Parts: sequence; structure tokens; C-alpha cells
Amino acid sequence: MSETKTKDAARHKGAGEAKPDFVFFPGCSLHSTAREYHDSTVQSMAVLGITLEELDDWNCCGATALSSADSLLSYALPARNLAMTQERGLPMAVACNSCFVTLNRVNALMATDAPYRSKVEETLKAIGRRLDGPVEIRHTLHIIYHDVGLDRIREKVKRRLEGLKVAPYYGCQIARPRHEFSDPEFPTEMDDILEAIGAEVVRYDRKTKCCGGALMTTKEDVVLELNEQLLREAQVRGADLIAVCCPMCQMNLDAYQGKINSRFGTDYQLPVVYFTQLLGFALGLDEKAMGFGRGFVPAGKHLKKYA
Amino acid sequence: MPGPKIGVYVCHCGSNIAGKVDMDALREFAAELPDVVVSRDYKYMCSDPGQDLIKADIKEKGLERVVVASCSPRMHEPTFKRACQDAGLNPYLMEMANIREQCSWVTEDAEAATQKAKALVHSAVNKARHLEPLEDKTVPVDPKTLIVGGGIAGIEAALKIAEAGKEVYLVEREPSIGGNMAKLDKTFPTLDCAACILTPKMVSVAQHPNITLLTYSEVEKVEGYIGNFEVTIRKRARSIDEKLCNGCGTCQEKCPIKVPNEFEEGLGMRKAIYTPFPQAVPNKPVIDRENCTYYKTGKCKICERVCPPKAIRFDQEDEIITEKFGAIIVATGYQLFDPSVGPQWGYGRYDNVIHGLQFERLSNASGPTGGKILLKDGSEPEAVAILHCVGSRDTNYAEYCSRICCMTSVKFAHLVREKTNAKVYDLYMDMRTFGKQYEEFYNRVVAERDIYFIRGKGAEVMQDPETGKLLVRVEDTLLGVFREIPVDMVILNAAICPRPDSQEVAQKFGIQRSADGFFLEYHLKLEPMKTANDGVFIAGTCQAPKDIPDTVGQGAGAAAEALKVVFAGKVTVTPTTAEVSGTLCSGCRICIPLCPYNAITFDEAKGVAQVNEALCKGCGTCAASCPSGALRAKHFDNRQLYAQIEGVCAE
Amino acid sequence: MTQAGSPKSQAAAGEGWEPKVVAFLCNWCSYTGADLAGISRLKYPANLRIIRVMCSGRVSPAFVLKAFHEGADGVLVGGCHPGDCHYLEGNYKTLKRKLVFERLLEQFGIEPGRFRLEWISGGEGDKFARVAEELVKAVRELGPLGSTAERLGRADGLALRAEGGGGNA
Amino acid sequence: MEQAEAKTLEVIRQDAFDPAKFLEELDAFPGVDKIKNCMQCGVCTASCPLSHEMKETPRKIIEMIRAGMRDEVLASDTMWYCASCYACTVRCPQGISMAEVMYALRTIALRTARNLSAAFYKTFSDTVRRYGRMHESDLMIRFALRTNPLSLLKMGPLGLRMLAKGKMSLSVPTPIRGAKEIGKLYDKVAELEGGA
Repeated sequence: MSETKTKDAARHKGAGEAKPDFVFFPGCSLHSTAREYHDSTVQSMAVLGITLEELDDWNCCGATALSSADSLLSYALPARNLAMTQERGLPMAVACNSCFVTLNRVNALMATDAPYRSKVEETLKAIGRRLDGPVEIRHTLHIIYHDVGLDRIREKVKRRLEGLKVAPYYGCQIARPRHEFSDPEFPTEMDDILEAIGAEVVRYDRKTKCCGGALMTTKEDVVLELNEQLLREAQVRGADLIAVCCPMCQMNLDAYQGKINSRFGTDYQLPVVYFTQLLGFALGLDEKAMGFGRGFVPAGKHLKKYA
Repeated sequence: MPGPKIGVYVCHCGSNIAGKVDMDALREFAAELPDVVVSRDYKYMCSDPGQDLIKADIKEKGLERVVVASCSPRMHEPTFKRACQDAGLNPYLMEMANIREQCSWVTEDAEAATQKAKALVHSAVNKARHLEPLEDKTVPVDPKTLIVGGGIAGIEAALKIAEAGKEVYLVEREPSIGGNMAKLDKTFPTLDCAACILTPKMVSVAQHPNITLLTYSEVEKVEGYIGNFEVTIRKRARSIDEKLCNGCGTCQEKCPIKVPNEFEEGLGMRKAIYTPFPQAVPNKPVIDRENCTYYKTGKCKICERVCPPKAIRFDQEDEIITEKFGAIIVATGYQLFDPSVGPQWGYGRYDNVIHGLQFERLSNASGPTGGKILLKDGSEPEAVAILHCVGSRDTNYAEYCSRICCMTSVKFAHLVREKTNAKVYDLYMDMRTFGKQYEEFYNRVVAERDIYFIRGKGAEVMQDPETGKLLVRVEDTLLGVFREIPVDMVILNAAICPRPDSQEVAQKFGIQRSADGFFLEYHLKLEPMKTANDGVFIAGTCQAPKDIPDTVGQGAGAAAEALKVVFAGKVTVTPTTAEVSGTLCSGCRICIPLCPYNAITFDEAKGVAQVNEALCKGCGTCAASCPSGALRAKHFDNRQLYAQIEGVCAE
Repeated sequence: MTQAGSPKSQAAAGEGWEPKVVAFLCNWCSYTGADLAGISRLKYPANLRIIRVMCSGRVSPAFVLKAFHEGADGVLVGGCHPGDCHYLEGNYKTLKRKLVFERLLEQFGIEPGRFRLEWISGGEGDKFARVAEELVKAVRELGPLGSTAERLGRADGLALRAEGGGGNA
Repeated sequence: MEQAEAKTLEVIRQDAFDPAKFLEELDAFPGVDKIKNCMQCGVCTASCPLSHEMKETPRKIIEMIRAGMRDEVLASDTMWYCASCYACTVRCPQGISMAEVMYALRTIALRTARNLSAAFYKTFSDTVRRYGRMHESDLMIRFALRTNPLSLLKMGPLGLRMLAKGKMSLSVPTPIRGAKEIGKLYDKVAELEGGA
């Protein structure tokens, strides 16, 4: 399956050269706190033969915050992005779990004929746009796994990360509610990609347990607790670092690690990096360009021997 | 030209129909239809006084056709046919309008329901006008019964029929009969051991002169119809001469190949030549050719060398048996839900998360631990959690209740306490102890020391990465608090599911499945063993989850159904077959390949098609395709159906 | 298909028109499924009226035309699921005939949305109710088939009288 | 005497609640359904990473909804703990999307709520309206000003480190080109919801 798709993608490019494979919706975090996720995603996917074109003049998807504040707005706002993607005539690629779940929520509504759908359509009409049914939305992790495929990744690897022990942390909103991943609670796609670049994937039962997300702002105490548990399992399983695919997870586990250590009397020194940073690095991209330096807990010492 | 005199009988069915459809309006409407000479309504038309109304009118008013507007013909067609016959009217001159299942019960609005009922009555009256008398025909019945599946349901049915003096073939796919019940340890609520009560029955099956036991065999093909099924059975090669083998077991001792034993649910091993368990019936091994070294490499043959009576037959071939049967009982049992489908329960990820049948094997004295309840590392658990409803009552998996798990869980709790010193946490949603002495059993166990019942569905099993303990997460819903319970062993009481090949088996035997995948009974309450295919009956958990008492009851019930057929000695076949009008037939032969029963042949001399009525089942496909209108499906001919169409469209 | 605003249906709605749908159901599966819908007390529009046949293979194109001719606005043919046919393969014959049905209806200017062929087992009461609901809704949106005279014109040349023994198309 | 009192109390309570009305109010939200099918198994609670912090568990909230205890439900802290991880949703044996129920309850509560969470979600919405995108620094500063300006000092050290890592910027954010469109979208939504 993945074989055919790779060929398709290649042929498609050969014919049209100019046309990219996906419209890329980066979301607010990838333009601010998670710029390294943005850069490593775009660059490693380019090496793997997938071109992304950033959605022009995209707006914030509203995240789960808006779903809590205003129901109609929480559909209308992301719907604008989907409408513009539909105008462009390409499937959409998303790297942020939170955007992924929010955009998919609109998609699910657009697949029904619920009266609420026409309400959303009406709001779009007010800004001169329309959305005709669902748009194909793909998580970049899924694109790398399925459209590129493990064989191609293995072929392209320049630095095999042999001996690097990685805990794969997916976060919650990538596979839930049911999306395209192998399992809503125990997906394996990232595990396989990490193994394909030579890393050793440690057992990580909490791979889709929630990090608390934006609740870090309003319920800090309990969210620190959740993150402590996530770090603890990674540590006990012997991970050198944690690989993530969501800016929110990265922020909570990395930026707050110091706070967790002082709160719980622990001494975690677990770098939290995006899987695309490891992927890009393994594909031979520059360590600096992959933005490893942007993490609070330095990852450098684990990567030295491969550079 | 005046038409036949028609009587219309509208049934209230208590309030089932009368509560929705306007009875007076319907009766009066019917009275106005052409040829209707009498139109009546009555509270229960199927009752004796109701039937008497019809009978009296036939005799006194000289009715030539009868229309009953009531429930589905699937319920009471035979009742009203008989009433007509009793009064001297040919039963095929009676037509029913289904104004209950297909009208009053499915319509919200009373006015619309009345309107629809009128259309259905109009349709039935129109058809009745064109009905013609037909005579039932009878054919002889083969006295043998085929039973498919050698679990407790099939065993019970086989013994009952054999004891009644009729011949039975019992076909079982596995090397031994016994089914899932043979795997159980103690059985609720009396705690007698499954083997103690099952083994004598298994032995009786093997010894009964009226029972032909075919194990390691499968039904390949079923043809024919009630009274005269023709069945092809493949008896797979055991690679043993069963007549010579004395069951001494030397071959199994010496065989060098070890593979997981299916019977032990993966907890124990067996050899490549094996009987699945010590009390197997027949007590003759089979060679598992996929794992046997000889079949893989052409070498070994140790079993052949050590066999005292020289019974090993490496070159034995499958045997094909074709046999005629009057009745068939399908009792193919269930398959346990695979809990690894829901990874949150930890099955397949953590060693000491097991399912119910695995626990039965652990607790069984002849099981892999000799009846000791042990963890994978051989130690005894200090705490055990039992989860109900794993896969049952869950729209993500099976929506239905599996019925036995509550009682099984209570039994497990008791057995754990009896054999270990472990604390037991039983996580239930509702405690459904519905059977005789079940609530009493629960009351006994609930009072035992260190058994804790917690009302809440076990949501997840995690492992503490530091201590290795299993953590079961649940809400104690009566307290409204979240609990994380550390235990050493988790028993998942998994759902009872249809067997994975149930669709294929259903098609083979011409029976249907309900939405949950189990075999469909003719009537949920009143005909639980009958199926839509006359002469094919179902029993046990292939129909729906059930406990041993209900399974045994149904096995005996199915035996009664089969005996009804074979003792009758003959069976009525429908006269509603197709016939050819020689004058209209143009001899085009389009119909011949269309007939599924090869009932149409071509008369070369006359140049027309002809129908063999003994073979024809009356589906009418030929009539629908005949370009010259020469083929007529009796009781469903064009004239009758056109009249019906006019009737339903008129209102 | 699901546009409620076609001029036909607007006119029809104004007249309080109710669509008529004739359902030919095989005795073994679909008819049993319809009974199950009743036993389960599922509700569906009363516009659908059932005629029992032994096998969906019995339903000739002429029956479908006859129903439209007599004033039906929609027709449902229900049979057993492939492989489940009580008569071994009658429903395959029906399936093969589906193309004929559709071409014929096209010739008579009858919209394809008015005809539906469904496999409904005896255990699928909910499916039966859903199909009934959907078909009646679709037919309601398509509006009335047309006046009797119009339809007579369309069906001209076909012997569709009840008294004729033949009449197979 | 005691019995008579108890009876009166029950009558009053039943009069006080209108379960059907509350269910109807929730029904207006897409994805909120099947609440009546809940079998109180507690899988939502046991799957929730934060339920141990809640006074009323998610399961209990459903039962309170079904009892029509609107004021009590809206006053509960439960929904403000939901992190939208959807663990409850994928496991619910009855297919209830608890995450959507929580969104709906927050949305209703937010119309009157005055707590920290409410302030956060309102600030978030305002920021997006202003710029079309979310800007962490802008959001956090406005949020602090709205709630507790002193908390800015507490956030200081982390904020500084974020600045150092380039994860936060203090430059004035620029609105997207379609910011006007976003404004119109907000207005239209307000209009449609006002009319409803």
C-alpha cells in the first residue's frame, strides 16, 4: 500500500512539478513556541519527497479553548481554513495535535446533514466563503508513515541513531476521538518511524495519556502531576529522551520540567524533542537547523556520537 | 359475472391493533369492497370463539374465500388455514393481511395506520378473489437426524434422540466432543465440576448404538429440504486407525514436538500427536499434520515405532461421507471475545491479565497448573481483580449482555478465595443473577472474607513501571470516587461471541443471523429452536449467549423438534410450485438455467418446458422471467399479484 | 437528490399529497425483517405498503411497472443478502435483473430514486425501518410521479391488466 | 411526622428540576447526544486523567443532568478540568462524547461564570478576534491583567527563559490579512446565536 502511494506521489510531482502535495496548516504554535517543529517537519518531509505549501493567510483554529467558549465560533473559525484549503484543491497536512482534532471536528460535522451544519455554512457565507463537505485532513506523522513509508525512510537515512533510547509520546489528540491511526490508545506509527531511523524505542504505556494541555494555565498543580507521571515512566523505562508530535506536549514536558523537579523533588533531565527533529537529523540534516538548541533540557549530549 | 363470496375478519389483537387502527372504519371499509359478503371484527380472531366465527360463516353463508386481517402470517397462517379446512374450505383459499407487525406496531399516527390497514385489506381481498384451491402433498422422511457441534447442546440433543430410538449422526470439528464446557472447572451455582457432570454424557454418546460419532469432521455441503436433506461430511484424516488404537497414550509421551494446546487456551502445551484433554471422547489421538515433523521433513515416525497395536497411518486420507437426514440440529457454540481488541484492558500486553476460559483452565485440576491459581512466574497472587462486561454491553464491541459473566465472576471470586489467600476485587456494572439459585449463590459469596464488590466498569489496566503491579482503574460509582487498585492478576470476563465462521455456516445450512451475528430463531419467544429453513433447528450458544441449564434445555428442545419431524414419517410439501402452460410456452428455454433446483426440463417431443413438482420449491424466479407468460407460480401468480398491487395502490 | 425545494414537491406539499410506496418483500428475509421492525416497535412512515412474495426472484420488471402504473410513487424490492437466499440463488437473479429494472424505468421517464433494491435479512428490523424511512423521504422530495393519464401514456403498449395471465415485460 | 416531611421535600425537589428542558438545551450542541443511554458505568471517570481532582465525577455529572440539576451542574468545577483528551469518549460503552458534553457545559456556564477558567477562555477568544491568530505572550499578559496582575511576576522566570529560547516574543503581533473577515465571522456568529 505505502509502496503504491509513494510512487503516486512521485509521479504526481514529475508531471506537475509546481503543484505541492499538501496544503500545510502550521497553526499558531509552530509559528511561535514550536518553530523547531515547523522547520524540522517541512525540511525532513522535503527530503522524503513530500512538498508542503503553507496555507495562505490561515487563522487560528481556536483550539479546544474556543470549543469551550462559543460553540458556533469553534466550528466557524476552523471552517475558514478548510474552505480556503478546498479552494486550493489540495488535501491538508497538520502537525499540531490540537489543530488536528479541532479541524477534524469540523470535518465530522460536515460529513453529516445535521441542521447545525447549515448554521456553520451560513457564517462562512457572511465572509464570502463556502465549504462543500469534508476536506481531507492528514496528520504529518501519518503522511510520513503511510505516504512515504518505512522502506523509503530506511533508504534515506544518513545517520542511524543506533543505541538512542526513545520514549514515543503521541499525546492524546492525535489518535482520539478515532482518527486514521492504528489504535486510539496504543498507536504504533511513531514507534515504527523511530525504529526505521535506528533508534531503540522503549516501552511506553503512557504514550497517549494526556499531558493536561492548556490546563497548565488554569489548573497548574494537577497538570504538573500528570507530567511528572509521564516523565517518570520514560525514566523508569530507561529512555534517553522523549519524542513528541505536539507543541503542547513538548511545552508542558520540557519547559515545566524544572518546576516539576522542584515541586516533586525529582531530578529529571529528559530532553523532549519532536520526532521530526530526530528524523531530520537521521536524514542528514544539520543538527542546528533541526533546532535541538531550542529545548530547555539540552538534547545535545545524546546526539553527539551520531554527528 | 359475480365473484366468489368473500368474508373478511378483522382482529383487534386486544389493543395491539385496535389501539391504533380504527376497527369500525376498517370493518365497514372491507364490507364495501366488491364480493365481500360478510365483514366482522373480534377481539382475538385466533381464539376459539374467533375461529368459530369464521367456521360458522363458511358453513352458513357459503363463503368461498376468507381474509383475516391480523398479525403476520408467520404467526397464525397455520391456525386460520386449519380453521378453514375444518369448516370444509380449501386452506389455500385463505389470505391474511398483516395489520399488526407491518401496520399498527410501526405507525405513529392512528389515522395513517387506519389508512394503511385499509390498503392492506384491500390488497388481500383482491388476491383472495383470484385464489385457487391447492392440495398439500406429502413426501417420506429420512429417519436420521444430523447434529452439528459436539458441545453440551449437541450432546444433549444426540442422547435424547438416540434414547427415543432414532438414529443420530453427531459431527464435531475438534478431535473430541465436549466443547467449551469441557474446559470449565466448577460450574455455578452448585459448584459441581464440569467434567464430573459432562464426562458421563460424553461417554454415553460414544457408546450409544443409535449414535454415529464423527469427530475431527466437518459438514461440507447441505442439499435438499426437510425430511430429505442430503449432506456431505468430510471426516478429516486422524492419521490413526481408530479401530486398532487402544488409546494407551504412548505415542503422545514419545512425540518430540511441543506446541501450545488450543484446549488449554494457550496456557499449556500438547504434542503433535495428541488428544486435547485426558477425558477426550473418543480417546484416540490425531496427528496435527501442520506441526508433525514427518509431514514437514519426511523423517521421525517415532509414534509409529512405539505404537503397540501399530495403529499409526501416515498415508490416511480424508474420508467423504454423504448421508441423508430428515432433520438437522445446528449447535456450533460460541467463541470468546478476544480482549486484545481493546488494548486498554492490557490483555496480551501484561502476563497476568487473562480471560475467563484461561482462568477456568488454571483452576481446573487437569489444567496446566494442576488446579493451582498461579501467576506466570509461578507465585501465588496477593490480589486479583475480576472485570465484568469485557466486550459485552459496549457499543464499541458487542451491544448485548453475555448473560453468564456475572455468575462466572462470582464463581471466580469464590474459587480464588478457596484456593489462595488473595484479596478479590469484583468490578461489576449490574449484578445479573437471573437463574434458579443464582441470587442465593451470590449472597453466599458476597459475604466471604476479602471479596470486594465494586460497582463500576473496569476501564483500564495499567502497570506500575516501578513495582510491576497491575493497576486497575475504576470509578466506585456508588461512592463517586475514582479508584486505582493494585493487583497481581486480572481476569477479564470476555463476551460470548458468534463463531468467526458463523456467516459461512449459516449459509451452508440455509439459516439466517440476527444483527449481533448469532443464528436467527424463527420466533424469539415461541420458536427459539426453529429457523427459517424448515427442518433445520438451532440449539445452545450459537443462537445467543446462555448458561449451561438453558443450553441443555435448548438441546433437549431441539431434539424434540427433530423427533417431531422424524416420527411423523412424512412431511407436507408446499403445493405452491410452478407450472407450465403448454399452449403458451414458446420453447425458448430461458427458464431452464434460472431454476436453482434444476426442476425445469425440456420436453423435446412437445417442444415445451416442464416442471418437476417434486423438486420445485416455488420461488417463482422462472415465472418472473418467462417472456410468454407460460410459467405460473401457483398462489403467487401474476393475476393474484397484480390484483394485490391494485389493492395497495387504491387507498 | 436531497434538495427539498424542487418545484414539483413544493406543489405537492401544498396539496397535502402523500407518496405511495409499494414494497415487494421475499418471505424468508425481508418480510421477516419487516415483521421484526414491528416486533421491535420501530416506527416508519405508513406510506410504505408491503406485498409478500416467496423470493425476490419472483419480482418481474412488470410488477414494478404495474405498481407505478397503479399510482405508486416509489417501489422497494427486498431480498435476502447475497449467499443467504432461501432458494439458493434467487436473489442473484434479482440483482442481475436490477439493471433491467433501471433501464426500463429510465425509458418510462421514472427517476432512479423511486426504485430501490435492498438486501434485508430477517434479523435486520432496524435496517428495514431505515430503508423505508429513506425511500419514503426520497420519494417525497421527488414529488408525485405524475397524473394517471400521463402514466398511462408512458406505459402505453404494456398489458398490465390484472385479468391478463401473462404480461411479463 | 418525619415521613410526611420527607415526602414534601421530594415533591419540592421534583418540581424544582426540569430534566427534559436541560436535556433539550444540551441537545442543541452538535455531538451531544445519547445522554439518556448512559448506564453509569464510570468508565469516563476511570479513564479521565484528572477525575481524582473533581468533586463530582463525569459520570455523576451525567446523572445530575438527567435529574435536571442545571444550577448544580453549571456550578460544578468538573468541566473546567477537562483537557479534551477524549479518553472517555473513545471508551464510552454507549457512544457518548463526554468531551463534547464538557464543551457544551462550559459554553453554557461561560455565559455567567466568573472563574479563572472562564477568564482564560474569554481572553483566548478576544486575542484570536484581534489578530486572527493566537500569540502566547499577548494571551498570557491579557489573561494576567484580567485575573491577577501579580501572577505576571510569578510567570516571570519562565517567561524570560522562553524569550531567551525564542519561544516567546514581546514584539507587537501583526494581525493576519483576513483579520476583517475574522471580525465579520465573529459578528455573524453573534447574530446567529443571538437570534437562537
